[in-house]
Amino acid sequence: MATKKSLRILILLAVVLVIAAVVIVSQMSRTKSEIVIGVVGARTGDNAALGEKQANGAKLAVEEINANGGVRGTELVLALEDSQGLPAQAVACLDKLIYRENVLAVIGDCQSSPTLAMLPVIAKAEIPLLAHGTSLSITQQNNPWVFRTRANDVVKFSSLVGFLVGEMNYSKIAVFHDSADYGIGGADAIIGGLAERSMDVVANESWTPGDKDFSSQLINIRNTKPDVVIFIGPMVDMGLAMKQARQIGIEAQFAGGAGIESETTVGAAAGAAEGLIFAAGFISSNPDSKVQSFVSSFEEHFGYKPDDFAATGYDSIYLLAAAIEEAGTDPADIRDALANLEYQGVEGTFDFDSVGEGLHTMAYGKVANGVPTYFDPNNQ
Amino acid sequence: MKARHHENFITHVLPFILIGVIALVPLLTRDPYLMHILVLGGIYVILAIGMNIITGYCGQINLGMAGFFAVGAYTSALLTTRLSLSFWLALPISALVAGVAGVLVGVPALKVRGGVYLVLITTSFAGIVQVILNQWVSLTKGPMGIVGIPAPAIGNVLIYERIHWFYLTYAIVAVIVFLAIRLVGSRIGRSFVALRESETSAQSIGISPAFYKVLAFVCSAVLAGIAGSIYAHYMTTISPDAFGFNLSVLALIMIVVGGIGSIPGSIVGGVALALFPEWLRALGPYQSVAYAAGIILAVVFLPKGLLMMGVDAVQLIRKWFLAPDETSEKEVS
Amino acid sequence: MIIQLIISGLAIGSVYSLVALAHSLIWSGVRAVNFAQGEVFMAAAFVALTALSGAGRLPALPFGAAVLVGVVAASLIGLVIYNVAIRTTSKKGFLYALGACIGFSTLLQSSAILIWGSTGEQFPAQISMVPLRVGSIFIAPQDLFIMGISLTAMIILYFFLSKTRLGTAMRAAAQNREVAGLMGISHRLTDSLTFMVASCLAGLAGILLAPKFFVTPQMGSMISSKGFTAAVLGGFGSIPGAVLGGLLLGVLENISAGLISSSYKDAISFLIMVLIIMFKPEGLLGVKGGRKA
Amino acid sequence: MLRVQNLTKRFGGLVAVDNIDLHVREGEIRGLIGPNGSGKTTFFNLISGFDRATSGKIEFMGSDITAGSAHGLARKGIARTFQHIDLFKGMTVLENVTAAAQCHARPRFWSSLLGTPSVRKEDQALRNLAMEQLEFVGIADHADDLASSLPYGLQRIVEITRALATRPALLLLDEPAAGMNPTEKQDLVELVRRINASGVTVIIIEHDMRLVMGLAETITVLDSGSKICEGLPAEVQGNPRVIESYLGSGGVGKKQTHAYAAEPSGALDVSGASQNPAAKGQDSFILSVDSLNSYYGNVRVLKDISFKMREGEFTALIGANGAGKTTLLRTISGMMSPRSGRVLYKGEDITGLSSDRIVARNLIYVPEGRGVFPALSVQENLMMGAFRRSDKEAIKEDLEYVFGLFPRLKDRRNQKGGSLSGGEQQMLAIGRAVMSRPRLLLLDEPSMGLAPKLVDEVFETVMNLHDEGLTILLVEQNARAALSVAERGFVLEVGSLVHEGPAAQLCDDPAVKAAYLGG
Repeated sequence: MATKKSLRILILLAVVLVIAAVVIVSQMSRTKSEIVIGVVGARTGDNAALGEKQANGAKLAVEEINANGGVRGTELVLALEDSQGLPAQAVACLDKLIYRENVLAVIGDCQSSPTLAMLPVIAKAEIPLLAHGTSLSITQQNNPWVFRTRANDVVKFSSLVGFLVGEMNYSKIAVFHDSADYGIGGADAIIGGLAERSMDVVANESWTPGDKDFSSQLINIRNTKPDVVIFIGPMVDMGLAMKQARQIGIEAQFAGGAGIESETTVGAAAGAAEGLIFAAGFISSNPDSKVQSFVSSFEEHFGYKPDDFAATGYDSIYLLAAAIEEAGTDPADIRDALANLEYQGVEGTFDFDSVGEGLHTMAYGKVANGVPTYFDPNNQ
Repeated sequence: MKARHHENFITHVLPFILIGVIALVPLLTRDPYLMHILVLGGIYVILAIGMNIITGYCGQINLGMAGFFAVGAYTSALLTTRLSLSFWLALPISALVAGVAGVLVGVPALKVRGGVYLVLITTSFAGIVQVILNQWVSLTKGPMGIVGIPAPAIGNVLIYERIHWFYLTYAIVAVIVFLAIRLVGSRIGRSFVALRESETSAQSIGISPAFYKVLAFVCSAVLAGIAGSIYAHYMTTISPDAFGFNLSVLALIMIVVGGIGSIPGSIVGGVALALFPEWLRALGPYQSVAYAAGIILAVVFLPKGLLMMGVDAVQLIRKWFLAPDETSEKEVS
Repeated sequence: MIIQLIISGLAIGSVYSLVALAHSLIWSGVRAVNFAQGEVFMAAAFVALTALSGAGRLPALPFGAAVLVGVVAASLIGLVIYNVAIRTTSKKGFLYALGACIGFSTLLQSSAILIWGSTGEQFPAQISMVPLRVGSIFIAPQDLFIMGISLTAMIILYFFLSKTRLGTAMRAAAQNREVAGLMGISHRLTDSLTFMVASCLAGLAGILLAPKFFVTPQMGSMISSKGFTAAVLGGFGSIPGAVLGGLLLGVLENISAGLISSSYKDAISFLIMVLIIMFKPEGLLGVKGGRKA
Repeated sequence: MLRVQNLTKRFGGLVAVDNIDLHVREGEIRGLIGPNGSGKTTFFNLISGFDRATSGKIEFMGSDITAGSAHGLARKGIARTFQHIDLFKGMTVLENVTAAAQCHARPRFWSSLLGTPSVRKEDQALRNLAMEQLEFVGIADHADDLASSLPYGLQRIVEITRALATRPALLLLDEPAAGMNPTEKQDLVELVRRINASGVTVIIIEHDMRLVMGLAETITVLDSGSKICEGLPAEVQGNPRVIESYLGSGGVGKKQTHAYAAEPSGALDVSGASQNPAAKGQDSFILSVDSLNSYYGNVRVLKDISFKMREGEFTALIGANGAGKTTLLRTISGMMSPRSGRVLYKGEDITGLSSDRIVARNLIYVPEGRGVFPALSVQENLMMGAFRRSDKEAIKEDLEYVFGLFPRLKDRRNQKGGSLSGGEQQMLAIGRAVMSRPRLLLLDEPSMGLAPKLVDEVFETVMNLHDEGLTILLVEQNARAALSVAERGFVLEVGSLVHEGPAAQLCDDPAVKAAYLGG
């Protein structure tokens, strides 16, 4: 009967299609000969900028390492995937890297929620993940394969508070943060840090990431007459917030955590960022020779100054290279090597603790003439 | 009479063929990457069927699917993490809650005159949901999202492996497809289509627009809720940014590409939109440009959707190869 | 305090008005909706920025010229969107137009990322950053600048629509397409024209906000939906309504954020949308029982 | 069974239904007739709950249904069809009818989902019921065809079947015969009789007088919203008020002589081309239409229409509504393209050209209902008429000329078009047409909805234009008025030209009356 025939043909057609799909998806598996490191990060979508910097930092590191003969004589190869900053996509990227590209280890994602989604996959695949999200919970899933190569929010902001109160003797501190994990986590850290000194913030305002107009919140802050306003949020937002803060006449000292000194933010602040104090693992004007050489070669490669994210990507690759150099290409060995590694990177000294936190100290900087400068309060 | 058989075949047999074929993939490969894509595909299929019921069958354009999806996902996540209910209890409850949300949107939607306003009001709903997810930190943990959502268990076997999720998802999909076919084939489905084709005529034969529109909203919301619940437990972690406007748009694109007002079309659309972007990964930086271009082409050039295009192709093949057989049939009927 | 909020609200509001105008023009003229308006907004800002800073062999242009370039680019994009996304799908129904437009917004956004990168760029401010102080109120010169330009644009639009032959033709076609045809006015012409004019407005809005905001490929997404709310608030398809709706939305948003909570700012715009659609679908200045939207 | 008491419906200023009383006996067939815009369909909408009455009361089988909802009334037993066919196009015929058959069934959501035996049995019953209806009507063999694929006549029947499937006590038929061919009409009459015989009361709106007069025992005539007469077909046909409401009042009869004396003075040469009186003498046809066939969907509205017009002629095209007058003008002016046949304008084939191209050739159409741009000022409206012209000076002159023709417009030049009265709008529409320098002017129902005095005024101007040498094709329902001004007349009946002759003769020709009122 007619339908029988079309049925047969349809099944045939469907089967063909599915096979085709499977083939296309499972094409281009890599040979295991080279050392492949996966990079997961947003390359499209709202946070594409972060992913781009992270990737560029990693690219630079790989180039340098290969120029010096690679690791154990074999070249490092990067496999970059776009997570769009979305958890489900991040997992897809990770899968592709692990089961297609046969990566030895993965760095990324530069945001927290995609990173969190990746953790179970990592635990199952049993390869090291050098995470760049700063949300505290990432290192609290007791996942032995996770190493964080950026200072988490608590470290970053409690030390910032320590610096502002301890070294600079400010007392009336206002915090203005976005309502995303970075902002909320940061604000908590600051309030916690102040609580240790039995102090509290004079104002605690927030904005929704992507907001363009902050006047209403800033007016509330202005009315509390703070000494310092700490900004925490997406780079662009922070810049706009600072600019508008000055525009409505807030004269307080501005401060913030890593990222706030980025060209993006300072540019968006259009002058308002002048004199801004920030705490970061990485400061591009850090006189340290290692940092300087990184900054100069990064700038000539990509045409803009590296920031936190770039530096993290850069350090992560070097950390892996060191670990592989020492332990070979067995993931478990690499993990153990990382755990015991002590390494001086552009972000500072890495020394992974039991949960996999790498950075424990911060450097401080000040924006002068639009450029972040390394800042030592003692010789001011 | 032949036309009728053909119809019957497409609406009642084809969907299960499609699911069956997908279910056979593990025989070819159990590669986790592909499995992940297909599980997402399965979740999309459920979403697409929901979208098709409200938009494809009842003709009410709904760009708020992400909202219902999120409601389902969060309800399930909260019930299992806070009250440590089992997935099997959380799933129906989250479907129910999403259904209630469906009423909340459906009732105001009744007052809306015309497509654009409906789009705007449903979009706003999804937007409001997302703001709540971001701001009601004490409940939703805000933008950090909810971590460590437990895996469902069958007996004492945890559904953890990708392959298990694959089978679980498509089992659920099969059930939903079965029910959906029943629904759209029933007098209710008939009333939906009647409303889509002409609200005045529908009223003139005693169909209450209010009742059936809200019902359609609820049905699609429930399905979106189920999809959300599965998503939450599969990803084990959820955060608001996963439920943005793009997800609602995705649902729309899925039915346009797969086939509007067609259950098998929803299956094709859902799976296709899970696979398509992965293929494009090969293009590196150009992937999203190619993706967008693909969407535009699909919308402009295959109004009937991939599925019917395939079916037409089959018809053509039959015309070419089985011409004699054709004629003999005419004699019969 | 309140006054401060109102003033900064008016500044952003005047930009909402421009986008709302774009939406309303297209609706009243072509009975279509351009869901890619936000990306037109974004593209114009980028093009103007490139023109301003010069690219490759191209010399850097003065601000005025750069604005012109950006606006022209916007109108061309609008033309393409109409001919590819709207006209081809007009027979198939709204659903398809919607899909095609959304495709376009993705296309424009991802192309922008390819061309200008995702890090975004600062649009050099055209006027001083120093706030004017009136009593306890601070006014950013930039805000005045934005309000001024938007106002001028609206006046120009008004004259175009009411005093020129083409403008009158556009209005005629908006009121009765068939009869307009009988006057020898071709629909293809007026429709394309409407889309181009609307895109000019959206583009101008983008360029105006560029110095205040930061120019990123994502800057359009939120603005477009705010534009919708503004247009609906004023009465979808009503030109004066769009202007009023925009200003009102800007002020409402700011005040509510200032007095209630800033974190629910976007929710408020969404809420306004829902309430208006439900209880006053014809908007503030729309015609009661006017054509369906 | 249906008892309507001083029912009134206002739309803003317009009174669509004006204080109507109507009693319909159980089991009767009631005819409802009246010229266009007399409020028949609005009346149906009120009874069937699609519109809310402004005042008055509707009783159906003893219960007050004035505030009933449309779907509620359908369940109560009032079924209807629509003037413009409104089937569920995407569904098969059977599905269409089944959807109606489930009118009295509960949704039964869960059982439907699970497909319990009981619900299956019920569904089968519904389908059988639908099938019975299809058999009763005699289109069972189309059960599985897509509704939209059927020929127009059949679609009408399907719509009636769908209404029947709700098992109504009262059936409202809105112009069921529109667009049907004679045989189909015969079947329809027979079908309605059978439906009625099966115990269904029927109210039928129809323009085909022969049909409705043959079918209904009692006929109610509406004119501009109010009931002007009710009685047996014969009585109604003889009733002078009815005849007047259809054929129109005497119009500007006094002008007739003038109309014949009309010789193009050429004082102001509107057409732009020089035009000597002699031109009328020679065989120069400005417009010749041959065997034109136009369709709306599957409806054949124009049937092999052929006629010719000479330069400078003033021709009236009359006929009852639904005769295809407007369709003919729309086809000539390029707003719709014919299925077959040709339109020659000054020897050039303009068939299927887009309307703006045809306008460029100075063939101007003033549409039914005037099509004034409501939100444009009077002057802007006029300038739109000159959209294609660039000769500023001449445009100014013409503007003054138009203001000369219609002083009222000059006074209101800055008012919005929408704020004008019906008559002024008509003048504006004509003036706008003049602005585009017509060579041939197509006028569609200029008298529609105007008070007699205004009708005269409008027709006078039209005549003046003609005196100025303009060629005019006038379409009118108001036959008498039209024929009183025109030189020649055509009579159109259901899509074909049935009579042609000098206006004066047609005026008293009984055949014309027949074309309107049948019998």
